[in-house]
Amino acid sequence: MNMMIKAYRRKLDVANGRVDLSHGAGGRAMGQLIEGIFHKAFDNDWLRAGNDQSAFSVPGGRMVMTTDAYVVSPLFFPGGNIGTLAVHGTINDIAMAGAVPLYLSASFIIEEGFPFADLERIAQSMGAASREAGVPIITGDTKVVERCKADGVFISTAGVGMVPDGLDLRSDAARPGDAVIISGSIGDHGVAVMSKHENLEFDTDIASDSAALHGLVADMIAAGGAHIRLMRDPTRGGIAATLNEIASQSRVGFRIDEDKIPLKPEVAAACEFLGLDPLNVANEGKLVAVVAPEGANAVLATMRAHPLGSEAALVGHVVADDNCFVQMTTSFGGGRIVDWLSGEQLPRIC
Amino acid sequence: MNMMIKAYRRKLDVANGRVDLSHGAGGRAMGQLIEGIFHKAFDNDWLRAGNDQSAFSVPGGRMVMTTDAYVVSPLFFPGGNIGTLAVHGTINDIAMAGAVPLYLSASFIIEEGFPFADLERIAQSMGAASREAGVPIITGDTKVVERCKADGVFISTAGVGMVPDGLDLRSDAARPGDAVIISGSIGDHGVAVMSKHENLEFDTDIASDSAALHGLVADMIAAGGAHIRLMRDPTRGGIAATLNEIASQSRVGFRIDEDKIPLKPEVAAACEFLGLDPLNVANEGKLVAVVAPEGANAVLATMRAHPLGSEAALVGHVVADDNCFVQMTTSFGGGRIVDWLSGEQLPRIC
Amino acid sequence: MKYIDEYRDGRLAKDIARQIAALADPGRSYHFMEFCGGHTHAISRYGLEDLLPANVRMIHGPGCPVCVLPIGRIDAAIALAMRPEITLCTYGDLMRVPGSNGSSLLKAKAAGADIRMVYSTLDALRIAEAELEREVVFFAIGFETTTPPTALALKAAIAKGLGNFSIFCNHVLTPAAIQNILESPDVRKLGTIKIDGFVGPAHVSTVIGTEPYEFFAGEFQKPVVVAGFEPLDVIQAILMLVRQVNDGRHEVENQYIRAVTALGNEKAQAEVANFFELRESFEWRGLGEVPYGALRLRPQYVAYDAEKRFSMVTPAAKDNPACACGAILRGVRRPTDCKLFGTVCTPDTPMGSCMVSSEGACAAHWTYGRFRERARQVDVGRAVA
Amino acid sequence: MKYIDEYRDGRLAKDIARQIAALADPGRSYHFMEFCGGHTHAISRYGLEDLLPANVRMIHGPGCPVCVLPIGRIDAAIALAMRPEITLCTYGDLMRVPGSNGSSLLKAKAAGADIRMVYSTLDALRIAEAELEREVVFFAIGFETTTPPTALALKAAIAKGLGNFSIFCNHVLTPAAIQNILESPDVRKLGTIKIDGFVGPAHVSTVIGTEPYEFFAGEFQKPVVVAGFEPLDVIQAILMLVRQVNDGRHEVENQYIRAVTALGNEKAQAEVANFFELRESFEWRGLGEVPYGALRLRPQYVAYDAEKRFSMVTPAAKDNPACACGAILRGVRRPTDCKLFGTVCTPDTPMGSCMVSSEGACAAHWTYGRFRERARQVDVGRAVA
Amino acid sequence: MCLAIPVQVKEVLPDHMAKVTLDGVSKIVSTALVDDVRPGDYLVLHVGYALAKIDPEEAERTLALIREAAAMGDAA
Amino acid sequence: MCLAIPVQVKEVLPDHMAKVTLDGVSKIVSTALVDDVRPGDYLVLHVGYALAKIDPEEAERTLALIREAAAMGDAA
Ligand code: SF4
Ligand code: SF4
Ligand SMILES: [Mg+2]
Ligand SMILES: [Mg+2]
Ligand SMILES: [Mg+2]
Ligand SMILES: [Mg+2]
Ligand SMILES: [Mg+2]
Ligand SMILES: [Mg+2]
Ligand SMILES: [Mg+2]
Ligand SMILES: [Mg+2]
Ligand SMILES: [Mg+2]
Ligand SMILES: [Mg+2]
Repeated sequence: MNMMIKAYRRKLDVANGRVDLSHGAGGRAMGQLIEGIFHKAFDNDWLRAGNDQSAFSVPGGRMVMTTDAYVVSPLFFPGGNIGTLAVHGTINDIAMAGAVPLYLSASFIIEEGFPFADLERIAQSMGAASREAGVPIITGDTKVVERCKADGVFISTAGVGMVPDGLDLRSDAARPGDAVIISGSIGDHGVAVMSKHENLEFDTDIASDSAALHGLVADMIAAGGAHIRLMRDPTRGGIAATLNEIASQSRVGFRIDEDKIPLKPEVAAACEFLGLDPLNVANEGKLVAVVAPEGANAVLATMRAHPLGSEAALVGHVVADDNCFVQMTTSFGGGRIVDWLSGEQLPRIC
Repeated sequence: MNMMIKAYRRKLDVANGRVDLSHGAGGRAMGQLIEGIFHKAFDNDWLRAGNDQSAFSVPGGRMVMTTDAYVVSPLFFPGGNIGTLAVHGTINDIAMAGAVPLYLSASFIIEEGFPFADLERIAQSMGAASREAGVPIITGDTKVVERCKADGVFISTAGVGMVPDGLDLRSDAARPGDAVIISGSIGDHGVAVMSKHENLEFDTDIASDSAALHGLVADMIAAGGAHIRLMRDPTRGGIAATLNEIASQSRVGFRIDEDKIPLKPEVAAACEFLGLDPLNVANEGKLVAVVAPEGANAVLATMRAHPLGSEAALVGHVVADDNCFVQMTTSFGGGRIVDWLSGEQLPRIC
Repeated sequence: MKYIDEYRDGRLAKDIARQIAALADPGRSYHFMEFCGGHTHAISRYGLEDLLPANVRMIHGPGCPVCVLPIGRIDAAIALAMRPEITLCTYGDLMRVPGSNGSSLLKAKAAGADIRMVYSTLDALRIAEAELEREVVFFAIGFETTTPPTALALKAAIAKGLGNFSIFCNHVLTPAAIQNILESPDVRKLGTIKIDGFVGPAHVSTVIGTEPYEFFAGEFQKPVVVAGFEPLDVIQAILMLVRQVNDGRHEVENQYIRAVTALGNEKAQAEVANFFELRESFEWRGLGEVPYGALRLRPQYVAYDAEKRFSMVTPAAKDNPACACGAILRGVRRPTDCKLFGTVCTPDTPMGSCMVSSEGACAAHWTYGRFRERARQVDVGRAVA
Repeated sequence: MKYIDEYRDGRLAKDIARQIAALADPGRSYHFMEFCGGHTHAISRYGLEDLLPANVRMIHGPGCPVCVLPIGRIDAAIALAMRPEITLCTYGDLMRVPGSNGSSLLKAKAAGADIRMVYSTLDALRIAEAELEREVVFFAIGFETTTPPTALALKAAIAKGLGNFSIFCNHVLTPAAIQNILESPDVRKLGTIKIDGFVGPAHVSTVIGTEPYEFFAGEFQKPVVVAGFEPLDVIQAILMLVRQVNDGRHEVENQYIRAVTALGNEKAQAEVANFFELRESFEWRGLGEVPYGALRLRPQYVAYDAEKRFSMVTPAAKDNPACACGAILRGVRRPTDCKLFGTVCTPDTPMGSCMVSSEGACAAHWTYGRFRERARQVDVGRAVA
Repeated sequence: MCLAIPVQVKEVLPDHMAKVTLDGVSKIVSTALVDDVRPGDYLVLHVGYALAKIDPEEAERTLALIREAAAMGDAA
Repeated sequence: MCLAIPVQVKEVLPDHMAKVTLDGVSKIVSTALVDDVRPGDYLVLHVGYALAKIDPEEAERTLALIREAAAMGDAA
C-alpha cells in the first residue's frame, strides 16, 4: 500500500478555482498548481525531472543571457497576452545579439485570488509560443503574494542563447553611413494594449505584433552577417528610445525619413486619438537593424522575404553627430528631432 | 557643443526620492535610475556595455540554468534583505546541481513610491553579495507598477553555471542506505523573517542564514564528488518539504533522527512562540546532501571544515519504502512521520 | 527552554513507560481518552504511542475547538467576510477549515474578502482602532483558555467606545463536552466501548481549575488526571491513570500542579462571566448538539455581537455521511476505520472535523503516525468487536 | 485620415512656402505670434520653420494651459491630493508639471496620493459615482475648449445629486491673455519688439467664434488669422498674414472655416455661462496677473467648488529668476536666449512654464528643434537688438 | 493647446452620446455640446466631447484655396 | 488545543502589559488576567495573554515525581 500515491488529490478546479496563499507555500498545493498548470503547458523532460535547476549540454563559444519582467496591464490584449510577451520578448533580446536562443526560465509572481482559468490560458499560450519558437522553458518558479500586492500575475523570463562564431554585434558599433532598417510597421503593440486600457477604451482591430524574431534574425545573419552592426527590438519607448540609445552608445546621430517608416493607418488614427507620437509607442515583434551600407540591400531583401519582415524598410542612415541627435525629415518636408519621451507615456489632451 | 551631454541631469535624490511611474517608462528617468542605482551597485563591464543582453564565453559541457522570484516581506530582516536572498538563493539552486555558478540576471518589479534609499540599499547588498560570491549580475530589467500593484519590490534572478565533467546529481538518485547530511542549523531564515512580521513582531537576535553555498559545494565535490547522489537547499517548506520531495522523486523513504538535527535554541524558542515545527521553516544558507554510505564520512568532514558547514550533521539515512515516508525518531524516543506542511505556514494557536 | 526541555527528556520517558508496562495488567487493556487536542498533538508529535505497552491505548477526544466548529459556522463567517464593509479577524488555525462546497476562509480571502490573520485579540482591536471606517469582526473560537482574551478585547472596545468592533462568538465549554461523551449511548452501553479514564486539559484547567472534573469522576466513576502538554507530563498522567484503574480509584488528580489549582484563574472566570452567558444548545461538529456546550455574548452587549449586528444565519450543512468523526471523537472507532481516511480525506482535503486541524485525531494520525499502519497487522487495542 | 491627411501634404506646403517667400518683402521681417500651443506643436513637429523664408519668423505665444498654470496652483492641488479622503482626477498633461521643491502630481502619487489620470470629465464623474465614499475632485484646466466639458460634468453631477464630486477650477480665457501681451510695456514700446500679426486659435475659436478677435485687430491694428492645427492650415494662415501685412490690412480672417464660425458654439458658451463667472484677476505663469483672465464657479455652486469646499490656499511660489519665460511668451526673447535652456532646464527637469508641456516654446524647441542651433550661426530673425 | 481631432459619427446613441470613428478606430463620445448630430457627420472631438461640426463644403473650399496658393508658389 | 508556552517576565510595563522571554526570544504580552506579576515570574502564555503563573516549587515537585517514577521503571 502506497499511501503517498494512493492519497486522492482533488483535481484542480481550473474552471472555477483561484490561486490562494497555499499555492505559494511550498507544500502539496503548490506542487499541484505547478504540475497541473505549468508543467502541463510547458511539457518537457527538463521540467519533469523536478530539479531546482535544469541541465543541458552546450558547445563552447559565446553565449548570451538576458532577462525581462513582464507587468503588462491588461493581461490579455488583441494579439497576445502577458505569457506570449514573456516568451517573445526574451527570445528577442537574445536574438538581437544575433544569437540562437536555446532555453528560457520563467518565474511567476501571482496575486492571491487570480483565477486558475486565466493562469492556464497564459501558461498554455506560453507553452505554444515556446514550442513554436523551438525554445523550451526548462526551469521556473512560482510565488503567491497577497491580494493587492501584485496585479494578477507578473512574469519574469530569462533566456540563454549561443552567438554564431565570429559574430559580434554591439551597441557602440553604428558608423556614419550605415543604413537603418526597420522590420515592419511601428506602434502596433502599444496601441493594441492601450485600446483595452480602462479609461481609454476604444475599438480597433489592431493586434499586438508580439512575435519571436530569431528566425528572421537567422536569415539576416545568413544573408549579411558581416555587415550587420547591431540590432535592437524597439519595445518600451518605441523606436524613438531605441534610436536615441544607439545614438548615444555609438556616439553618432541618425537622419531618418518619416515617410519611409511603416505605420498602419489604424495605429496612426489611434495615436491621433491619444495625442501620442507612434515613434514613442512600444513594439514587440519588430527590430531595428543598423547595417553597413554595402550590406543594406541584401539584408533588406532577405528581411522582406521573411513573413515577419515583409514590410521591412530602410528608413534612414547613421550620420556623424557629436550631439547624438536623431533627426527626422517629416513627411511634411521639415526637419525635427526625435527625442526620448519625457516621463511616462501619458495620453495627453494638449 | 554637445547638448545631449551638456544637458544637466539632476542627481537622483537617493536620500529622499521615490520611484515614480516615469522610472519605468523607458525614457531618461529610467536610464538614470538604472545607472544611478543598479549599475553603480553591480558595477561590471557587461552592464556598462548597455546591451539588452550580455555575452560571455563558455567552455563546452553541461550547463545548468535556474530562476527564482523573491517576494519576501518584510524586505529587510536580520541577516539580509530581499537582494541578498535573490543573489544567494539563485546561486544555491545552481550549486545544488554541483555546478559552478557563473552569471546572474536580475529583474526588478518596483512599486510606485518605493524609496530610492531602500532600493539603493538592496542593490548595494546585491552587488556586495554577488562580488563576494564571484558571480556577477550581468543583465537585468526594471519595471515600475502602480501603487498597490506590488509590495515594495519583487526581484527575479536567473543564473547559469557549469557542471564539472562527469558529475550528474539528480533528484531520483537517492538509494537505501545513503546518508543524509544537513549542513547546519535549521529554521534560522524563516524565524528571522517572521520575527519582523507585522502582527507577530518579537525580539530576537536570530539572523537569517542567507549565504551562497557554492564554495561549500565545491569542497564537497572535490572531497567526495563520486559519492554525492544529490543536493537540495531546503528553502520554502523547510527540510520537511525537501526530504519529502526527494523521497517521492527517488521512490525511497527516509529515517532521520531528531536529536541529530542542528537547531539553535532561539529558533526552537521562536517556533514554540508561533506553534511551528522547525522542520517546516525555511532556510536560505543550508543544504541537504544525500551521500552514498562509503563517502559519507569524507563529505561530512569536508563540510565541517568549511565555515558554512561547521555544524554539518549526518541526520539519518535513506530507507526502502514504497510509501516514501520520511520517518523521524523523536528526541523523545518515539517515531513520527515528517510530512509536508498542509497549506500555508500560519502561526497557529493550537 | 525552562519548563519545556525538562519535560521532554526521552530517557526519563522510556523509564516511565517501562514502569507503566510493569504496572499494566497483561490480562486487560486500558483505554484512556485525552480530551485535549494539545495532548493528541504531543502524543503524535513525540511518538508516545511507540513507548506505551500494547494494552494501554489512547483515544483522541474532541478537544480541538477548530475541529468541533460546525461547517455552518464557517459558512456563516465566510458569508459575513464577503460583505464589502467587513474585515474579519481570525486566528490562523481557521484559515484552511473547509466550509461547504470546498470553500474556506483562505479561499474567501483569495476571492476578495478582507480577512486578516491575527495572533491575538489585541491585534484585532488595533485593526479596529486604525480603520474606523471598517466593520472589524473578530471570529472568536476556543475553549475556556481563549475566551478570557476575547472578554478582555470586548471590555477594551467598550472602554474605548469602538463602535466598529464586534465578535462572532464560537467559544465552547470543556466540561459539557466531556459529559456529552460520557452520556452518549455507545459509550454508556457496556461492552461496546470502554473509557477507563481521562487525561484532563492542561491550559483549560489553568482557567477553570480541577474542581469541575470532580463531577465526572464521581458521577461516571472515571479517573481524571489533569496533565501538562509536554510529553513527560502526558506519560506521567498515563502512569497515574493506570495506577488509579489498578487501585479501583476514580479521583481527580492533578499532574500539572505547576500551573493548575483547584479553583483556577478566578479573575479570568469573572471577566468571562461579565460578558458571556451559556447557550442552551450549540452544535459540536462530530458530536451534534451539546446542551449548554457554548457561550454567547450577554444581551446587553448585543451591539458587539456580530451574529445580531449583522443578522448572521448559520446555514445547515452536513458532513460527508461516510465520515466517522462522531464515533472517533467518542473513542468508538479509530481513524483508519474510516473508508475516507488517507484517500479522499487528508489534511489537504479534509472531509470531517478530525482531519481539519493537526490536533484532530485523523490529522494527527495522518501527519505523524500513518507509518504505523504497516507494522500493525493485528490491532490488539481495537475496542469495537 | 479624413480632414487630417489632406492638410498634411508636404508638396503643397513647399509650394505655399515658395509663394510666401515670393510675397515677403526682402527689405523687412515679419513676426507673427501663434497664440496656441497647438500651433507651436504643429510648427515644431512638422519642421515648418525649415520651409519659411528667413525673414518670416514665428513667435510662440502663451497658449498652453499647462504652461501658464502657476506653480502655486500645482502646489495647492498636490496638498489637496495628499489628503487621505481625496481622489484627484486630472488630465495626463498635468502629472509631470513641477510644483515647488521638485514636487509634481506624479511624485505625489508615488508618495501615496490617490491621483487618477482621466481622458475626459466623463471618467471623473464615473469614478465619483462608483466610489461614493471618496471625495472626487476634478483638477479642471484649459481654455475655452476644455471648459464646456467641465460645465457639463458639473451639470451632470448636480442632476445626479453627486455630493462627492467637486472641481478645482483653473480654466483660463484666451482673449484676456492676448490683450495682456499686446498691452505689455515691452510689446507696446515701439522698436523693442514687433508682432506683426497673430495666428488665432483653432479649437478655442470653434467655441468662441472669430468675433472676439475683432477688438484686437481694431484696437491694436494687428491682423489675426484664425487657423486650423494641421501644418497646411498654419502655412496658409502665415501666407494670409503676409498678405495682410503687405496690404496694410489688420482684419480678422478665418482660415479654419470648416469648423469655426463668427459666433462659435453658442450652446457651449451658454453651458459655460451657466456655471462659471469671471475672476477679477488670475495669475498666468510667465505673464503675471491677468485681469479677467480666468473663470471660477458661480457662487451658487460653492458646494462643488473644491477651492471653497476644502478651503484650499494657493501658496505663493516663484519661478527661477533666471527663467526668461515671461519675455519668451511675449515674443521678446527666444528659448536659446535663456541661460538655463538645455542645461538645467530640459523637459525632464523643467524650470519654467515654457518647458513644462511639449507645447511650450522652450520644450518644443528642445524636443523638436534644437538641432537647428548649429546651423543658425547668425540669427537673422532676432528681434532684440 | 486643445488637441482635437476630426471624427465621423457612426451611430447616434441615447443621452447625447455617439459612436465616432477615425480610420477604423472608434470610441464613444459625448455630443451634448453640438446640436443635430447625424451618422456621417464629422465632428471636432476634444477630451471626449464634440466641440463643433466640420462643414464639408468649407473644408473643400479651404483645400481649394490651399491648392491655389500652392499653384501660385509652384509658378513663382 | 490551546497552545501555550512558559515564558519569563523581563519587564513589567504599564497597562497590564509585560515583556516576556523564552530563550532569547522576547515579546510584549498582556498580563491583565494574572495578578501581581513581577520580573522573574514565569507565566503560561496563550494568544498574547498570560493565563496563569507557574509555581517553581510545584514544577520541581512534578519533576521529582517524574524522576521517581522513572527510577522505578528503570529498576523494573
Ligand atoms: S478520515 Fe476524514 S472523513 Fe474519515 S473520520 Fe477522519 S475526518 Fe472524518
Ligand atoms: S529654458 Fe526653462 S528656464 Fe529658460 S525660459 Fe525656457 S522654461 Fe524658462
Ligand atoms: Mg532583456
Ligand atoms: Mg526586452
Ligand atoms: Mg524556486
Ligand atoms: Mg489588483
Ligand atoms: Mg530589447
Ligand atoms: Mg530556482
Ligand atoms: Mg530556490
Ligand atoms: Mg529589459
Ligand atoms: Mg503595498
Ligand atoms: Mg532550491
